[in-house]
Amino acid sequence: MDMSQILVALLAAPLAAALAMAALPSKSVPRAAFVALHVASLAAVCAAGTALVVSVLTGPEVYALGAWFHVDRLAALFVALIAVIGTCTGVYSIPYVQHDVEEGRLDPSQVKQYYVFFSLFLFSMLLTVASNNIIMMWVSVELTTLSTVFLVGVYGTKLALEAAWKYVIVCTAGVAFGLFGTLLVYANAADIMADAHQAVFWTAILPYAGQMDHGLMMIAFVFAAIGFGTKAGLFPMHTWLPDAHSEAPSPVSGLLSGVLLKCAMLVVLRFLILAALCVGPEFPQVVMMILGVLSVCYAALMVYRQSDIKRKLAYSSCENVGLVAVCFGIGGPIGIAAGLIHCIGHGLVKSLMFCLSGNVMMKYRTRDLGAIRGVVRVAPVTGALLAAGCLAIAGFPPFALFVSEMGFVLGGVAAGQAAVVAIVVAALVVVIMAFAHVITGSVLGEAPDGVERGDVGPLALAPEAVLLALIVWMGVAMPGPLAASIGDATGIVLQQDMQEVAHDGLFVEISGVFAGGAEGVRP
Amino acid sequence: MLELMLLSLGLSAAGAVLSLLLMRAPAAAKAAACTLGMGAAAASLASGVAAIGSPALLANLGGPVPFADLTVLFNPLAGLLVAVISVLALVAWLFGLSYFNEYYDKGVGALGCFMNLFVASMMMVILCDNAFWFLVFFELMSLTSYMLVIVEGDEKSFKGGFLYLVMAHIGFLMIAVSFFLMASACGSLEFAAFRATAFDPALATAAFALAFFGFGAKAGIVPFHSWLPQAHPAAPSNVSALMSGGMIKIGVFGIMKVCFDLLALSGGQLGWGVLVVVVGAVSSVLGVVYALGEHDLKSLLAYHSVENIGIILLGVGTGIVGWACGNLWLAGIGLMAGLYHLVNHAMFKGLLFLGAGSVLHATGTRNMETLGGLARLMPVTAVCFLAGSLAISAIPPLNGFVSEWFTYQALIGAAMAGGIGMRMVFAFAVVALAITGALAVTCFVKAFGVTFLGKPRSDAAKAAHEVPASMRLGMAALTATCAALGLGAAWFTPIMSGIAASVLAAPAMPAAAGTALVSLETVSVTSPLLIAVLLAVVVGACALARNAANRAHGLKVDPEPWACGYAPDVHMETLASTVAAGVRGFMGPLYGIREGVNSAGAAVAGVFGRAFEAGACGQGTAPAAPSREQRARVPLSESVMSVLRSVGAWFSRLEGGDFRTYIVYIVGALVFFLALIILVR
Amino acid sequence: MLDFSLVNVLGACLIITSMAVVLARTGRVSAQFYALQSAVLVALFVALGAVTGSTELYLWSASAFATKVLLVPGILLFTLRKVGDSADVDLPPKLSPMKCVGLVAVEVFVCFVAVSGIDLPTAAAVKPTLAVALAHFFIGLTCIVIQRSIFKQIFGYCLMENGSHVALALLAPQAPELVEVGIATDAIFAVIILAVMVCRIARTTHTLDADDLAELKG
Amino acid sequence: MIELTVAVIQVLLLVLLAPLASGVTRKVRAKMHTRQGTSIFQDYYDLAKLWRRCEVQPGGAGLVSRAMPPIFLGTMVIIAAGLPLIARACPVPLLGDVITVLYLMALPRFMFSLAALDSAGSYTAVGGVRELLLGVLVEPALILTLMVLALACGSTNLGVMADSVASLAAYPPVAVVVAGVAFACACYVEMGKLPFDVAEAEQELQEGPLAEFSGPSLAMLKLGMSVKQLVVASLFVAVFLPFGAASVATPLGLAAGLVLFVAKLAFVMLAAAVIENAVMRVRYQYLGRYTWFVFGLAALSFVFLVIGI
Repeated sequence: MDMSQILVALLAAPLAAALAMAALPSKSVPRAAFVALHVASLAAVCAAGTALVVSVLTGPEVYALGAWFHVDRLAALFVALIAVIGTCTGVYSIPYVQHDVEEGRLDPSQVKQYYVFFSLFLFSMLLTVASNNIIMMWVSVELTTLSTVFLVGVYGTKLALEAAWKYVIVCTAGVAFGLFGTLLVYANAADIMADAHQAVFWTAILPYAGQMDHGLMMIAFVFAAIGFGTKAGLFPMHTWLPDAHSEAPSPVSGLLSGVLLKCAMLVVLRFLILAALCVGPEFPQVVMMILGVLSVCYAALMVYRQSDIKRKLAYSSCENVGLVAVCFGIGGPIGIAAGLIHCIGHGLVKSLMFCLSGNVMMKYRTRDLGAIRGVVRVAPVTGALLAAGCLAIAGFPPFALFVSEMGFVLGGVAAGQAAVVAIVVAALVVVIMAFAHVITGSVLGEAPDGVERGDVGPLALAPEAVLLALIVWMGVAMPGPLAASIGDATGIVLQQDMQEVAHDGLFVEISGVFAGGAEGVRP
Repeated sequence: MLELMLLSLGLSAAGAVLSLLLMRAPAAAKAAACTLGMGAAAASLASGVAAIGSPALLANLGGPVPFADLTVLFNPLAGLLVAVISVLALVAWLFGLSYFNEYYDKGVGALGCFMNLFVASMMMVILCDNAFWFLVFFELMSLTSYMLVIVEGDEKSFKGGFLYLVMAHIGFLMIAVSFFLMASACGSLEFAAFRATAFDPALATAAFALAFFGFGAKAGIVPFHSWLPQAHPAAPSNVSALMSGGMIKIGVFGIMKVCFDLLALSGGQLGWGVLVVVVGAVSSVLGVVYALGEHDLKSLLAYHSVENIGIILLGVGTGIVGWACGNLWLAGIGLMAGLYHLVNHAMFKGLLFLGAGSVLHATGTRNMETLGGLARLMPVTAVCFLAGSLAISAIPPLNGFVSEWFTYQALIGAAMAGGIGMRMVFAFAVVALAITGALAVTCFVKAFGVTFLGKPRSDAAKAAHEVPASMRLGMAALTATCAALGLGAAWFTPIMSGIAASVLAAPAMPAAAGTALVSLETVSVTSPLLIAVLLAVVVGACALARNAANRAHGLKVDPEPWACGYAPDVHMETLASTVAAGVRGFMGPLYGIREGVNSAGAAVAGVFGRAFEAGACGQGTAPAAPSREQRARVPLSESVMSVLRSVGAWFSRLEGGDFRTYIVYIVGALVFFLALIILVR
Repeated sequence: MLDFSLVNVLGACLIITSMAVVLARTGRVSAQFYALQSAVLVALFVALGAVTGSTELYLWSASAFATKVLLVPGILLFTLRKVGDSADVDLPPKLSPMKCVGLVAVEVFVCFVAVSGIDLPTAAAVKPTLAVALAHFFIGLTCIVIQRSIFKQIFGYCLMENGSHVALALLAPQAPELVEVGIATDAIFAVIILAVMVCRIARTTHTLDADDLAELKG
Repeated sequence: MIELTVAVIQVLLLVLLAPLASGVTRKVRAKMHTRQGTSIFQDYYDLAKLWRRCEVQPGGAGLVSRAMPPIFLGTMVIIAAGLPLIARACPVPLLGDVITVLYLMALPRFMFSLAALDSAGSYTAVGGVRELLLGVLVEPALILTLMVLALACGSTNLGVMADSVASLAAYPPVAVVVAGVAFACACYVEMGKLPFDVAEAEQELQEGPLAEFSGPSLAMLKLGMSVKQLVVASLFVAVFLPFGAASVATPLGLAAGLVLFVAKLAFVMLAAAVIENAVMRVRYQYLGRYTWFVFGLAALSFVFLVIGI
């Protein structure tokens, strides 16, 4: 089958599933029907996504519907992320929703709402990463907000509704800035290009980026960085993030934090590429660096002082996105590659952690870390996974985030940004302290009375196990195709020939360090 | 004319010496000081008037120090200032003939001596054309006026005097630094050398800014105004008139001299003018807002000096803007408006201070709340004070209106000529002037109404009597001057225009035709004389008709006002605070600014105070540092954690739960980065 | 040039109507003013279409008429009926009308200064309107920030959206219709979702006061 | 010579029409209250009767109280003579400057408030102070709107402004229109209509500052206040609605201008009367909100002027 058809199918499947579920009445149709459709949607996304990613990584870029959709190797990484994490959290959703229904927290119409918007959410994220039309890109980012509002507020409690309202207001307001950035880019390109109709396509603008007006492009990039940065959760636009993540159902939190933030980062990256071609890399890098460093420092402190497990994780997302931004701010092949690896690694780790927090909440019925003690005694598998997850998110080897953080340090020092590296590393130490507290205080210790012993069901553990395996795999020995595609994606970001990037002496050296570091910790 | 000036200085010196010598005989000392002072003032008035119409005269008088000759420059601007101060001095001495009787037991001899020296030093500051001597006389002027402030000898006057001395020295230092900047760049202390040098723009701007704030401190512009309402009321009223009407004008004169004269070759930067206009606008509004809150008649008048200096600076600033843009009309009209208001303010403020002095003389109090009903007992003073109030409120056809009219025209003309930024600045200035004008009306309704109208609210007020002839004569003279400057504006305007032209070294702008005042660029005319004639005719006709009706149908006097059926009572009367409270209710934000300025001032004073204390106490009294053992007991990790926690808690306040502030953060981030773009480019 | 000045005049009318939306006492009046403003917006599109000769803009104006003049106010009025007409009467904005108007004036000015720094050939003749569009966006933000009633905050979103729409029309008059449809649909969905949220919040918390939605904090 | 005639006609027109305008306003109020109301000529009867009454002065009052009614009326008459009402040009250009007019308006206000303090009555004084404060509140807005118009027309002379507005040469148009709205609001305040009628304030302060006047003085003052309302309304008509005023001083054009002016003035006064009866009376403390809002409008018009729309 033609790859562009697969791309269309990839986009259409979750949309169709969502529409189909929306059409079914919630009262009379059994929940199993929704679950079945949900699983079908996940399966389609997983299968089509895998096929597409494999094809793009080994072959040419894929276009669909004229030039409206476009998946290059950069986007492919994110499609893969959506497919993997979407599937995992989607599968995890089934026992989670089951549990909530049994607890009486969700009624049938809310279950339907959950599944409908879950698929729609997947669709909107796929649309975001696959869009080539920059205005559609904005529309799809806006759509991700709209499709997740009811997921965040699905429980219908006052706090959930409050979180949902804040989420939608802050994000629509923030993302609207992105539209202005987009429009400025479009108007600028339309003035230069012979065919103004082509000026909406990112790939069409790219060759003309160098001729655009410098001042306008800077303004456009600032608008885009602020606008899409809101969605990505960068300080000081991150304010919706802790509220939405903490009130949403855990799988949704995982998907929001693991994937959505990264999709927004991809959009920022797309604009960064244009801006760097036009005004040179320094200005966009400074912007990213400022946003990133502020995010890391602020969020590290907040991670440290939070006692609500999901808020803690949410701030940790902010911190990690900040780190990604710092990596992009450092620039150069190593910085970009580290940023991309961090995107993937953090996506996996954070969805793992949110799913585990879901397990913990199923057992303890609270999110207060003060009340959560001795997880490993109550639910041994969950506890073990949680400990591993905490270590992973704190950036210990042999997990994926260690690789990217090492890359960040090396890249930063190589780029002469030692001061930034020192500040960020200090903040990371605070994060390590915070998660060490989680391990010592909550995973270990005596279990409180009144908590039923015994782990959650296997269906609620399998996705986490898969995720952890992937994390370790990436950390220990990065699969060759993945490493190569990260190299290619870095080439796209830097707009340099991939071969040239690959042969850049330092890059080769650092890649060796990645591999060697990973080898070194292998038992 | 220089000879006349020297004669005047000599008479002043003689008056000072004689007054001091006759200290034991107060009446003789007073008579000697006043008569010789009046003679000096008359001589200097003549020389000043002569100088207005003559070309500039530069003369070297030699001098005792080898490195700086006493050079004088007698140009039309200096002539104007000399004339204005001479008029005030003349009237002040005249007023003093009776007024100083109160000071027989407070050292009238010293008073006469210092007042003579004060007037003479003001003249010398104006004329001096050498940086060293300028500073010397400037300092002498501050010192002698300080002596005059503390002549009352009570706590309040010492406090006001001290503040005045401190402020005057801050100003003096800034001016000195400014002059030395210029002197070191051109290698001479002669102003002639300054004006022949084209300074580096950055140096010129620094020199201008320093001089502006230095002279501004003398003039009482807003960040440096706090001394004015404390020092001026403390001095004898005729000295207050001389200080408020005359001395603070020397601050404005200094600003003009530095900008248009000393920096003539290197100056004319738009930013200077904008600075002056903005400071002027702020001073004018805050000055009148402060004034409204005052119940002390002389403090109120002193605050109005802040306001009027603001208005003068609006004109001068517009002049600088026009000069910088090469818009000769704007430069001429703006400067002319400023100069005209300078003269006017000297006249009506002198008049009002003399009026306040008369009230003080007659009742022994300056607190308006305890006065009232003086109009019946002191009709001449009341009429003069009313005329001054109308003039300072810029009500046509008196002189305040003329200069404010030109100021408005200049501001609107500047807005017409300028771009976006200029339009915003000048709209701000126009609105500030409008608020000022409206508030000034309120303030003087309060000042005049509460003091002179209604019924007496205290025994002192009931026992008031009209003041002696020499005091009445002094007030009447200034009233006449105010009226003349208003009604005869069409004749005075060309003179002012000529002075402005000489300052700018440009042809004079026509600003009057026949009896009309003309504003060319804003295509408008007005005529105080016509208004006066029409008012006289129409109001007179109305009054005659009404009186005829009264005669035909009767006119009775009912002793008590209507009070809802109750017996009227003194406590029912409207007090000054009533008026102020109303304004306070509506102008809340302005009062907020005022409080902010006050607290900022207090904070600065506190810092200085603490620094002073620290310096005085030395190192011995520092609190004992916690011992090493005590500190070691806290584990490092614990302290780090507590620091992290408290910093985190502080940061977490950023996320207070209100999502509307979150949106503001986003906008803030945007603004920050857009500013970064501007910085980068 | 008269044509472009017509566009600019309509732009100014947008500002005035949006102030009316922000300052209106009740949600109903706001909705009516919003409809009026959208009508002005449609007129602006038509005028712009006539001036630039871009046929897409006529289509835009048609779709804007359907969605913004009819649909959105309809949805909002319907929502208002559901939550009760008087639900937001006792929730005055955080800022007095004068400060609000002053703020708007400052925003318009700042936006104009910002826009005047941009040199885009497409936007040269319509700079005031572009400033208006940008200012509109910030007026919407202002509306969100100063309103206590969450229902009124929807209007803030709508105003921002209108601002973006105008900017789109000015800067990208030749953009494919599908883009415009996408944005318009997006906006409609956003309004629907916000309206549903308002209904749910009103049902759950029995208030529309944004100050009550501040329990989740750092 | 023709200019002088025009000026005299204007003065006579406004002075003679003033009681009628206030009578009509009362009639409108009565009709809106579904009452019969007094005759529209009632004010003439009142004035005539007051004129023939014996005057009673309060004991404390002096020259200021005595001088105030003539000054009030006289100043209004002088202002009326200078406005470009029936022709586009000012009949007496020397009186036609905006700043002059506004500062001339301050004279009666000054004297009015002083007279209120003069009689030593507490009620009169409070009313007088309020009148004064209202001036403070409305002045900035008035000046700013007129500055907008001055910048749009290139002159501070009312005649030039009127000419420029009438020939649609005032640029930028939206700024002028918004300024017009703001000016209309400011004029409404200045006219002393509800809810801004602090000077009258019958209910709470029993005719406020007028309490101590009687007989011919009161008649003159009442007439002056009615004339002031008309003068302020005419100021608005003169600069923002100059359409139809004679551009050339031909007798026919002037006659047409006169008729049109009366029509415009009637319209404005009727509109004001209707508004006055449709709004509620607000507490004096809240007036600041309204006037600051007007100032906000004025500021907006200025921003529009600056950005050129």
